[in-house]
Amino acid sequence: MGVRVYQLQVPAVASCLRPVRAFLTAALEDVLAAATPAVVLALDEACANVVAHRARHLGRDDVELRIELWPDRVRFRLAAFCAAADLPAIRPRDLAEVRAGGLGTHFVGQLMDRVDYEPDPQCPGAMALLLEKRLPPEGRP
Amino acid sequence: MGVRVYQLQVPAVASCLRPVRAFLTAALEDVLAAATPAVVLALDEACANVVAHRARHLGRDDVELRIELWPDRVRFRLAAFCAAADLPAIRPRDLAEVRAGGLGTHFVGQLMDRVDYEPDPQCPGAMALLLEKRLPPEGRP
Amino acid sequence: MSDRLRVATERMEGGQVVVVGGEVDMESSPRLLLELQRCLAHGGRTVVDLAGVQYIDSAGIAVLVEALKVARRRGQEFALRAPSAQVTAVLALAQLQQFFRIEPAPDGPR
Amino acid sequence: MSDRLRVATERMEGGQVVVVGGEVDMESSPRLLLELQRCLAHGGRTVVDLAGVQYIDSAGIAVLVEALKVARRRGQEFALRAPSAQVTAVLALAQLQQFFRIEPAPDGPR
Ligand SMILES: Nc1ncnc2c1ncn2[C@@H]1O[C@H](COP(=O)(O)OP(=O)(O)O)[C@@H](O)[C@H]1O
Ligand SMILES: Nc1ncnc2c1ncn2[C@@H]1O[C@H](COP(=O)(O)OP(=O)(O)O)[C@@H](O)[C@H]1O
Repeated sequence: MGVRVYQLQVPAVASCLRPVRAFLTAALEDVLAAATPAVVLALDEACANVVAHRARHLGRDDVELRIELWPDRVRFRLAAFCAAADLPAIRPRDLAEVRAGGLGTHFVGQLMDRVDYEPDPQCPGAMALLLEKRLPPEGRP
Repeated sequence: MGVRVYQLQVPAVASCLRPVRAFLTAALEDVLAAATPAVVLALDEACANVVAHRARHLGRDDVELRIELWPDRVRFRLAAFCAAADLPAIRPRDLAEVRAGGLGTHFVGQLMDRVDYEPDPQCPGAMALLLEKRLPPEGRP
Repeated sequence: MSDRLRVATERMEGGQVVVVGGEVDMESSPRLLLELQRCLAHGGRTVVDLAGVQYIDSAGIAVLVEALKVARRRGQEFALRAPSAQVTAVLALAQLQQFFRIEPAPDGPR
Repeated sequence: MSDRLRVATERMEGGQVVVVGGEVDMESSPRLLLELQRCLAHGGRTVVDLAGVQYIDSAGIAVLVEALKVARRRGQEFALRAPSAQVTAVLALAQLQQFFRIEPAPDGPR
């Protein structure tokens, strides 16, 4: 079996998170099985970060998500996730401190098997976010 | 308010219809209100026709859907919906005859306010399908 | 979380009831067709309970039409039971209600 | 069809119960925050019933943390009641369970 590719582009506004979650759940639950809610949460957090924090000077007003279904993993790529200059600021917060906010990055790191950034050739000055989740044995085709 | 654009690309296989419906329902129910199920059914039928019938020589293996949310309507565009040569064959069946099959095109025509085809510049020899639904007054922003 | 097709067949006096739930679309409808064909081959009366169907499209309707035709050919009774609002709307859109025998939900607890 | 946020506040002896259902995310969580602030301003004990929450993300958790801080500052009691499995898992992921008072569902019919 080859790689299956899905792509989603939605306006970068909070109301688009719900349709993205609905799509991801229906598209991936057959292969992700019990890991589906964790992956949907991680992607929701990553998309929410684009909506809330992405630098305006990048000139993007959409969330662009590519999903690749490989035989042993699902790979996600969020285009133009953040400005390269903002990368150092993207860190999980200190969990010892109880405060509102700063949890999203922590969730993504905990829930996914790979979190990486790479320059986005389509958007100068921007980094794409790469996420991966290995498939549980029962989800593999 | 300007136009909101959503885009979806999924492999042209039957298992992709469910995630597409889930996305459309969550993305459009605020504006389509009670008309949501009708529009979701029409789009499901149109996507199913791509999966079942699109000519292989067009060389496409995905369903590409663009959704534009205008102040008074939703516009849908299915890229490379069919070969130009197949257009004459796409007709609703005679409902007087009770037979399985041939209903999809009838549903699309009944449920949408506009059904049109236009040459698809991205795919030589192919036609894109254009569908529109006017928003009910209560859904307008 | 999932709204996939559910199909369960129960015996009743003189035939079988196929209880359908979830979504019947191009992907799932072949499974419903197989089950209906199995019931029809078994003989007797076949009732398709559609109360739990949240979504049906033309592929699902085509399966019901196909089963109806097999039943007619074999001289067997075939009926739809308690179609959900969505199923009723789609049957009406297809102008097919009059071809099916449509029964209400049975009284009392099931 | 919709899994949107539902928020309903009920009075109880000595305070209020905010019954939350559906999805609490970046879009809907500001509405929950407003309601919790309203309850806290009203005084007494505030209980947030989370049994019907199908989905919460970090924005929703942030609202609960924010409300907890307001309650502490004002010396008011604040508790979560019967969090759903998804809420429990997300609180654990945030390592925040120990900061909240978490109550079981009340006995008997509600
Ligand atoms: N796409 C982004 N672009 C720029 N900065 C970001 C982006 N995503 C996250 N950040 C930075 O990382 C911090 C932590 O993000 P997060 O863990 O999601 O918590 P929160 O969004 O609640 O602050 C943010 O406050 C922001 O400074
Ligand atoms: N995308 C398409 N490409 C080529 N032919 C098509 C396409 N969509 C529909 N058709 C033609 O139109 C006919 C009617 O389609 P439809 O009403 O959906 O019923 P069915 O799919 O059950 O045949 C199809 O049988 C097919 O011949």
